[in-house]
Amino acid sequence: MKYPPSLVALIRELSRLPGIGPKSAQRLAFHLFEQPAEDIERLSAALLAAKSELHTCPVCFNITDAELCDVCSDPSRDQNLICVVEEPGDVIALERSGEYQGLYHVLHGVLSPMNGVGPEQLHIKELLPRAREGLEVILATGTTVEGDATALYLQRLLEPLGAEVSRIAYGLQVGSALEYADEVTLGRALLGRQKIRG
Amino acid sequence: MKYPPSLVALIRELSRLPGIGPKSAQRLAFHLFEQPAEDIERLSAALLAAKSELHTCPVCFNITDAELCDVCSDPSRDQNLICVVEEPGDVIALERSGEYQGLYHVLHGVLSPMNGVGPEQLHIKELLPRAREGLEVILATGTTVEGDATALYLQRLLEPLGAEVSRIAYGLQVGSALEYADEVTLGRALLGRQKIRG
Amino acid sequence: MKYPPSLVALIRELSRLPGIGPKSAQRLAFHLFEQPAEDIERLSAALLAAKSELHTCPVCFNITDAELCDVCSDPSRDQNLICVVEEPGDVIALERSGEYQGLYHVLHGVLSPMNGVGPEQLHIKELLPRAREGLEVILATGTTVEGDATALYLQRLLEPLGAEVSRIAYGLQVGSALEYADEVTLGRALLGRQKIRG
Amino acid sequence: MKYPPSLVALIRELSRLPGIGPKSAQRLAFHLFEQPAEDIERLSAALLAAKSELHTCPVCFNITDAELCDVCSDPSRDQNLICVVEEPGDVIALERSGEYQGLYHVLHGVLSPMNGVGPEQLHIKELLPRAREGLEVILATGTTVEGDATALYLQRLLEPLGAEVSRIAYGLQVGSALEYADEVTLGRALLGRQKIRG
Amino acid sequence: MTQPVPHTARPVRRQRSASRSGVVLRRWKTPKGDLIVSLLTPQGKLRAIARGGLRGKHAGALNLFHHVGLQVYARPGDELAVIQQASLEGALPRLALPERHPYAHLLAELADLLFQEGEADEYGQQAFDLFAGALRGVAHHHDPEWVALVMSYKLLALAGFPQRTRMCARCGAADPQHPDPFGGELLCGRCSHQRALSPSSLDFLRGVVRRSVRENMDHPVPAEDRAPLWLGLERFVGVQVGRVRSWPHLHAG
Amino acid sequence: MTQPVPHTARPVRRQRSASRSGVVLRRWKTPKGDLIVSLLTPQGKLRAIARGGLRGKHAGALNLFHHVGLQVYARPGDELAVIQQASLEGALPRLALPERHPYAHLLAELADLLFQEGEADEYGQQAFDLFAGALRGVAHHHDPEWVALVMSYKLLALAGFPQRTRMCARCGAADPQHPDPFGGELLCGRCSHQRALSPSSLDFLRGVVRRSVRENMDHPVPAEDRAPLWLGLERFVGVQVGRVRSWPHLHAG
Ligand SMILES: [Zn+2]
Ligand SMILES: [Zn+2]
Ligand SMILES: [Zn+2]
Ligand SMILES: [Zn+2]
Ligand SMILES: [Zn+2]
Ligand SMILES: [Zn+2]
Repeated sequence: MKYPPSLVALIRELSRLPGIGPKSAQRLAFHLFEQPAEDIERLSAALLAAKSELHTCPVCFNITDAELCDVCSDPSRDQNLICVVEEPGDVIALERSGEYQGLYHVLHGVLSPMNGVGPEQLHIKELLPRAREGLEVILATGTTVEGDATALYLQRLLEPLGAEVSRIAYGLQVGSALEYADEVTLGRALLGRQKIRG
Repeated sequence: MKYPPSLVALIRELSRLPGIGPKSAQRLAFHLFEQPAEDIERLSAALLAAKSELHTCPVCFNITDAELCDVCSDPSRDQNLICVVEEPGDVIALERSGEYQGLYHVLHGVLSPMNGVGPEQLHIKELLPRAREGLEVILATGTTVEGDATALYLQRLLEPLGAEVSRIAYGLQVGSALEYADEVTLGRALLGRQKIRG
Repeated sequence: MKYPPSLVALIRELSRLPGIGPKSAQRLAFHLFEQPAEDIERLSAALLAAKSELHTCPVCFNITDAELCDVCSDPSRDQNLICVVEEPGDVIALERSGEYQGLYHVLHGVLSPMNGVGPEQLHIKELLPRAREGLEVILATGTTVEGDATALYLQRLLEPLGAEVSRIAYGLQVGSALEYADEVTLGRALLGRQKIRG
Repeated sequence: MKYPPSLVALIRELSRLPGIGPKSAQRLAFHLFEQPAEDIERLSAALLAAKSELHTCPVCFNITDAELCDVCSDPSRDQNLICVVEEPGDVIALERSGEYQGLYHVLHGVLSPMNGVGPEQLHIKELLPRAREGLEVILATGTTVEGDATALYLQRLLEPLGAEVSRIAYGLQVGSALEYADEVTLGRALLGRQKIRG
Repeated sequence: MTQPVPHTARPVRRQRSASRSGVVLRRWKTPKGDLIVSLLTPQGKLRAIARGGLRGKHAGALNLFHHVGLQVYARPGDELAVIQQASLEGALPRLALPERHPYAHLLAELADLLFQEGEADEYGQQAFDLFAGALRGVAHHHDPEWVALVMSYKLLALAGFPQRTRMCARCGAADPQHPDPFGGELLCGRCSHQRALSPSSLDFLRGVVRRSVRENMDHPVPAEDRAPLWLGLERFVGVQVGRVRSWPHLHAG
Repeated sequence: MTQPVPHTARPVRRQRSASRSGVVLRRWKTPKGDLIVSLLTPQGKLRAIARGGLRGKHAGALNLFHHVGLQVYARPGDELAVIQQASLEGALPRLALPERHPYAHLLAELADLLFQEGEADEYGQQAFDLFAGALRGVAHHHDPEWVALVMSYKLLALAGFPQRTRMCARCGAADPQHPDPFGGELLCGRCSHQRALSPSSLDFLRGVVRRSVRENMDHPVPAEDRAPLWLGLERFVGVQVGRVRSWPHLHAG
């Protein structure tokens, strides 16, 4: 049996998406086949609209459909705080935590020489002009080796410019027992212990 | 922070897909944002093309883009064998097994009164005219209670029409040890034992 | 910090058990430490009692504490049916299925030359004298290549002795949809299809 | 078929162990049956020896076979640092991290009124006499609601006694990307950010 | 030498394991291949999830109408208990027969609607016994339709939805004998324009709750008189309990 | 308006997915019910783990001697790649036949010993083709013993273990014709007290590596002359490569 070319094409395009293997792509394709035409058209239109309307903010490199992103253009955000993250998705994660009221800077990656990513492949040169006395820069790259390397690299650049530089905390995730934490994390959690708030 | 409406719309559409929760939808949306415009356009076009070109075969209700599906229009397939399955995806699974050379009939579901599915919601009335003396109908619905009930229901209808009716085998999946099979399956595997091929 | 030797010894002995890694062994040891002394003594006694009282049945090589095992010594079991399995645990699985009333023969392994297991490492020579006209031998070794090879090997030996030889069924496990079965199993399930019971 | 009583007893005793369901207990029992008698005797002896020789240290309530535990009796450990943990297993986890050189105090639980655990069910009253000026107490109970509640309860008791009280850090576990952290942990990781070490 | 805190005083871990035994009322597949099941147990209804259940070792046991023993694991805050082990305690393969299958669906759907999760009241055991007996009857009795009718009325009454049969549902007049096309109970001759029910049907409706299952089974309403009883049941359930999707398929077999 | 960094410059994620296709050489069950498999692929040997493989949807495909396509996922630092998807690309059910099964084991065990993980050298494709062809031959050729003998010598040579056949393995004399009971190569008449090999056996040993598989297959050593060849092979492998557990079972079928 030969499959219809348009079915094959759809399965192929879907299986290019991250986290979607060939079997899931097939299941998705059959599911889409059963949906009303309007639903498919809406998905298709959403894809095209997102692609044509969205771009990165020229200041912080967050995703936006306006000239400046919603955070950069909000004067009520704390202008003395910039949180540096790897990816646009990290902005959403931090916003959802509800604990952060400052600005962002999205690097779009981490330093990883073996993957061909050096400082010039990231939005680092655009971060430096934002540094100044009185600014705190929170380095919130991941806690991987690459994330740590990127944070240390930035710290060296930012401190001479007068900014205060801090690193997001390592430690136990909330809701965990000690026995489920790995040794490296436990060691960091001990080192990073803080005076308790009474 | 307010997200751009076109980003929100894309995440919403993506999270309607089965198996894609809100977090995966968000990750997919950010991934798509980073892809070149051609890739997005190709995915979008594949969606529309699949929807407009594909329909069910009027004979067997498999998915096709032609008048008849590829199996129904292939004279080399065994015309005396019809395999009845629940979903179009099952056709692909059976074709991939390489063990089947007959025709198909896709019910598009199983009998499930509590979900509002009775015989008239399935492509059963179109199966009956295909039954005749000399035809073997293999009932390959799932091995659930609903799949069994559907098979028994079809057997009652098909046998008076002269067709020979058989059921796909229950038993141990290939590559399994007995201790990993459940009791119900083990019992069926014993009852269904077959004279060994020397 | 040095751990008390008796704690270390207990963790070491526990982590020898299959499926219990070093972390689980440690967790178990701490759990046992908190239990009342009677519980520990009961577990310890159960271990010693099982080891000293249990042995394999000289006829079928099932586990027993009597001269003959409970199946071999039960005249109401069907004496014309022997089910050949790999391990004593398989006997329990089959008994639990409630579908079997015959006798057993436990091989204590499968043929696997690359692991140094040939016919003489299994209880095969003790099976042959049990074969005779009128006996059905059900080969219920696993559905792996080794299980199949063992079944074929036994079939060659048993058929000349007049026994009828059958193989446990391959197929879909009960409760499964076709899309979750692998191709090999699907192919076998089609080949092994059976006339439906009306 | 009736199983030999000593087999049944062994399976029952094994299935009392945490994390070992009836099926695993059965598998373990069959495994033990196949082992040489010496191995079983060694396991049995290890159980009894551990139970008879181990007890809790009267100072810190860690597990020991001596009058004082190995940490309490080691003068080279930092006597000005006590780390309070829930369970003896937590001591092992912290020791393995290699980052800690102080003393311990094992509570043997956390406050959990709904499970009938109040301060008097824990080794809290024995902790208070250890507090003094110049001592730092690190509260390393789990990051659950109960662990937090226990930490806050202890902080109220310990501070008036002159001890400095700190809490193990909450944050991202090492090796993690932001997108895999939950919102609560992310919020805590931001709040707990620390001046970076250059 | 100090002994540890005795076991009874030790804090319960954040997670809880429990053994439950019950009959599968419904099962749903999630797109990921997990299986969510709703069971009726002597301790009330229970919903739980079997991860990877559709391809896993639990798929066989966790079939509709199976009586299963479960080991579940629930962490506080988790929406659904997770099934760790499942073993079959009883199956009724005859429920797949076309003349029986729809009645099993009706009873399971009704039970799923009537009993709430976590309601472990004094009627739990009774409800479980009644429902399990109903399935056995539908599987084996020569008249599965009658089993389903009797047991549906019994389940409704046990769940607190007994029909009023002594007074007209509209005006309250005594000894109503006519069907109520809207509410499914009984109306007096003045309030209804429909034909009165047969004497045996009336006797059934008035006695079904009070009489034992056995008594009810021994005195079936003739098959040709049952249509108004089914209609009344459907209306009554629709008004009092909620939507039941099995109705249209009851007589398809 | 600023465009994002082009895709090519984006950092690769910490995890890597890869597609591989190969033949299962060995499989081990872990006590947890996972399955570890060793495969020979055109890119070298690969070991990977299928979580829950023994009861999962991969159990069917991941059988001994199966040709499978795998989707594996390896995080740096992980000891074993994790199998995410497995599909069967070819099976040789006849390898379970008693007269063929032990030879398949020998070849797989040899291949597992001879090729190292991650060695993706220029011979990878050749080794894979040779081994896959060997299994096909053992499954279908009327003389599986001969296939196994030829292909074992071929695999050894490809892996860098060719036998010396032109000089006595002890004294270096030319044209040795006698078996070496210890090293498995050839000895001259002075160094050996054993009977000389048959002319066809000698011709085989001297030509097997240079000749094509087809040529070797077309000129089999008579079955009654093969015992010394097997013995020599066993000794040679034992000394040069390592322990092979299949030997004692080769002629059990
Ligand atoms: Zn911005
Ligand atoms: Zn068709
Ligand atoms: Zn016996
Ligand atoms: Zn101590
Ligand atoms: Zn009235
Ligand atoms: Zn020589």
